[in-house]
Amino acid sequence: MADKILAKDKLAEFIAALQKDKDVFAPKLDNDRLVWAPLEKADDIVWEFSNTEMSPKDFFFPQTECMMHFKNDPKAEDGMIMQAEPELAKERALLNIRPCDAKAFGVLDMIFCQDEMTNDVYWRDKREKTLLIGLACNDPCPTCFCTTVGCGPHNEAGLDVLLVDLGDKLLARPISDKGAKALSALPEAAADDAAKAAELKKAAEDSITQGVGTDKISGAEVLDLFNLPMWDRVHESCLNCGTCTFCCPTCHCFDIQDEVQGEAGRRVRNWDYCMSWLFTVHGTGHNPRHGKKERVRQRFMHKFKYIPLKRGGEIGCVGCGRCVQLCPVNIDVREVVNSMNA
Amino acid sequence: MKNILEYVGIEPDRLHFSWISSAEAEKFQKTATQVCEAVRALGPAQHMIKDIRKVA
Amino acid sequence: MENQEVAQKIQEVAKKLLSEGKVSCVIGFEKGTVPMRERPFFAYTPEEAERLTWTSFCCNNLANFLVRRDLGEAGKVAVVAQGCVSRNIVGLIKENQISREQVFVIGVPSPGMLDRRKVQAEVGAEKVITEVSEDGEDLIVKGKGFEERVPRKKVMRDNCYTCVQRNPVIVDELIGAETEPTHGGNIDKVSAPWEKLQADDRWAEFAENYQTCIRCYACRDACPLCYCHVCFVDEAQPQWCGKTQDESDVLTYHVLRAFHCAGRCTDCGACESACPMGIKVRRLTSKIEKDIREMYGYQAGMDLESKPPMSVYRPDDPQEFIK
Amino acid sequence: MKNPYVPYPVKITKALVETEDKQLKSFWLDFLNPADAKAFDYTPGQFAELSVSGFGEIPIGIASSPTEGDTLLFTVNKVGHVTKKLHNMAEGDVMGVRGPLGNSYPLKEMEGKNVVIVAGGFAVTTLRSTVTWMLHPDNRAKYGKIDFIYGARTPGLLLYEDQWREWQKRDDIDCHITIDREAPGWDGLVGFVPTICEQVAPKPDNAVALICGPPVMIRFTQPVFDKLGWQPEQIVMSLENRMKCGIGICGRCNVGPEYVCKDGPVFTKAQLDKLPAEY
Repeated sequence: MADKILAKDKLAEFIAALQKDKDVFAPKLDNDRLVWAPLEKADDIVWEFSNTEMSPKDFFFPQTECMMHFKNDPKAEDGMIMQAEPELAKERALLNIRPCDAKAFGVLDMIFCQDEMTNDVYWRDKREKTLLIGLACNDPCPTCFCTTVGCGPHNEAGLDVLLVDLGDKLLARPISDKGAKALSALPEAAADDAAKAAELKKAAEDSITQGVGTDKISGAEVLDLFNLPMWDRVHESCLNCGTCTFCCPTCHCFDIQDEVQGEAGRRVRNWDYCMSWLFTVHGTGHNPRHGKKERVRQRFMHKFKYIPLKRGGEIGCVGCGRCVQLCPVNIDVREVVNSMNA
Repeated sequence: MKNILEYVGIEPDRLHFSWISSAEAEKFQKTATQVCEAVRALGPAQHMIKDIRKVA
Repeated sequence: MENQEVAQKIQEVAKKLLSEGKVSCVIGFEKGTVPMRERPFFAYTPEEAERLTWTSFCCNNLANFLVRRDLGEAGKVAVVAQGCVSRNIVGLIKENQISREQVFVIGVPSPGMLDRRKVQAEVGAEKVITEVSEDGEDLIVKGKGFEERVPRKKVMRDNCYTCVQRNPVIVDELIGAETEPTHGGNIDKVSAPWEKLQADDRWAEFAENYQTCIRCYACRDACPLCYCHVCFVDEAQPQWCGKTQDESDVLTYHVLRAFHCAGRCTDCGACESACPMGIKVRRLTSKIEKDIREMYGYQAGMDLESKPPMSVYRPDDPQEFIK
Repeated sequence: MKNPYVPYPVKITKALVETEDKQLKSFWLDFLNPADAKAFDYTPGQFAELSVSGFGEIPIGIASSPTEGDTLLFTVNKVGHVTKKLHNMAEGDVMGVRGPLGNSYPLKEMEGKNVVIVAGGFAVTTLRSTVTWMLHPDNRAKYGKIDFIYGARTPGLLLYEDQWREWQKRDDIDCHITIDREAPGWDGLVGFVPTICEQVAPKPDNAVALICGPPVMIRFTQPVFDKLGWQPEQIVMSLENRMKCGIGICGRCNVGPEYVCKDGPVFTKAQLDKLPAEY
């Protein structure tokens, strides 16, 4: 599929076309915080930014999501029987999503939709009805390390379209058929536009100097990594809060709970986190991951050993650096992984 | 408790405290009536209400 | 004393304590991997003690790491503590979480810690800061294509500005000389903007303040008061508080947590520094502590002798609210 | 698209308190829609999420065998919020079943071999299913000698008495039912499960052992089998961990890279030896 060109002064048209049958969202500055918000007009688009504070995973996996409901009345004819929630009514587009976040959805697709039984219909429905238009990262942050975990500032995996900011215009690269369709009205890019984009890509990749090594982790036995003495120190300062997991684009653990109010009843899922003791505790009080050490170890082992082992080498981290920035005690994933890989 | 609820905007009349001995039947009856009247006068609570029928 | 000099002294004291076997561990700070994020560090050997540091970005409350800690062979650990942290240690002693003999307090008068969010806002939200250093009363903030001097005063954490006790209240070894107890702010005014509002506006402001909460519980987990084995939000039978993002569930958590801190909070600001969303968590606790000061004349953790107001009964306790 | 989270509606057709401490209660469940019964195609060793609307779900091993028809049997230990409610439910009440979930015992690989089944306490549930399945006329010929070793603290804590009394009468299975200490009226074996295993001394040649029980039983049974020359590949166990989704997503039941709910609950000892002991 050929690269296209989207001039910035033609954005209004492009957005309007998207809005015909889709709700369009984009990053927006809200009191110094960059958040995802509905996009009304092209002028509101922010072009210079590192990344949104939180990952956009809640578009597909909301922090609180009603899965099903029931009539809380055992005597009613259909009482107490669970009924699934309706599917997403309208299609959506996420504009200017960063490649790392899109890559994360690719990883999550492998986890949420594995086979006929492990087929998370709530995730799948929203994924299928959302167009992802990525904005390549030309100026990665010092906390970014995407290039060292199989991703990159211009990475295309998981996206429908990749935009590269060339100043007054954007190179628009169709990646999926869905993406090609959205770009069909645009003119083709000239060869030097593509060359310029390639240059930007190279420069962005080269600017990422700090990262993680995972070569030895992938060759090591689970138990050898699990029993490394480093775990005795890594967890010491951890508060066991949920910050790293909630801001993480690939963390996907959840809890399921029932709620009732009079005749209304529902089953909801809420984000949960492996740092919480409650997460794994048995009804008997026994807890397989009883301490801070076990829980901290789980998070890193899951992302850098268990997921790759089960998902064809794919690492459960995209190097977005959010946890590095937000961890209240600065537990830096790069340091942890490098000591795992030592 | 009363202060903090008031501080966040809950009407102070929704929370009442009283010492009533098990022997003070009449005081209990009076206080209960007063509490009911005070709360009824405020009408239904507007805050700290979770309505799963709405958010579902 | 400049922070760098303090850091040097902390290292010296720590090395001595560790090499003499007086403590099993010195809990202090080390340089973080990103600017303005010093992080808790646990030194077990004199060599490790060389990593200890002291800057204006030591925003965690180290008293938090004393509860249920393995005290090692020495049966004692040392903690670097400024005013608020020492008050929290006093609180932990009063609440029987640790005994005075088990902790060696390396006291440091607080320089007033700085708020990295304010620094970021000062240079512009979109700018990437790569290096921050201190030069007397100024910060030197560097990033791609810029270098700025920012006065410390401008970017001080709110709680440090209104601090009433910068000097440690219990000390085994004091680093540097005692300093002015305050930074000039009036702690009684923290909650004033809210107190002035009408009830409905108060609610609206309150809900708005916590609107971005993601319920990661970093505020709770960073707090040295929150040492309960099972927090009320984690209780399952009965479940006191729902787990959803519904406003009522989120706010129930915040009100109840704040309430559990009544008469115990030292306004150390660890909760606000820990919050990934920058929520003004102190809006609730500052009001409660103000009420405690007014009603009971008590400030948490100022000395080992006075009794916490919430755990004693006095005939002259205020009781106007009881009918 | 099938929604794997929505339970099939079922009706409790029979409920029975199984043990003297009233901690264990069995439930016989029938599908409200016959088509669901067909879709619920299970094998011994699998489990299901029992759903009580308004309270939640709990993962419970399936104690019935598909050879017994469409009615499902579950035996539930009263420990938490959901199980307490479930114990208070009566015949005729509607609830939900979601599954079948997880893998099953390696019935295919076990063909042509002798089978030793060791159960302690209420961990016998999925083993009841297995024995019933193997004893079915269609299946019995596929297996060699079957030993069934089952113990509980007291006679009143043994599950499925009618069932194993039936099995004791048969000559194609050797039942060794034991209790920890002598009790009035008990004329069977007395002694802990590991001790009985030592006495029965099953031979490892061309054999598989399925072992399920409380951790303490496993800890002391293991050395007995080791001494008899059993290899880790021959010993099959079933794990339990806290679960929610039951389909390998929600992240809490994993033991290393393996999800107990999806890759398990059945693992060989050889597999577990290579995994962290987070169970």
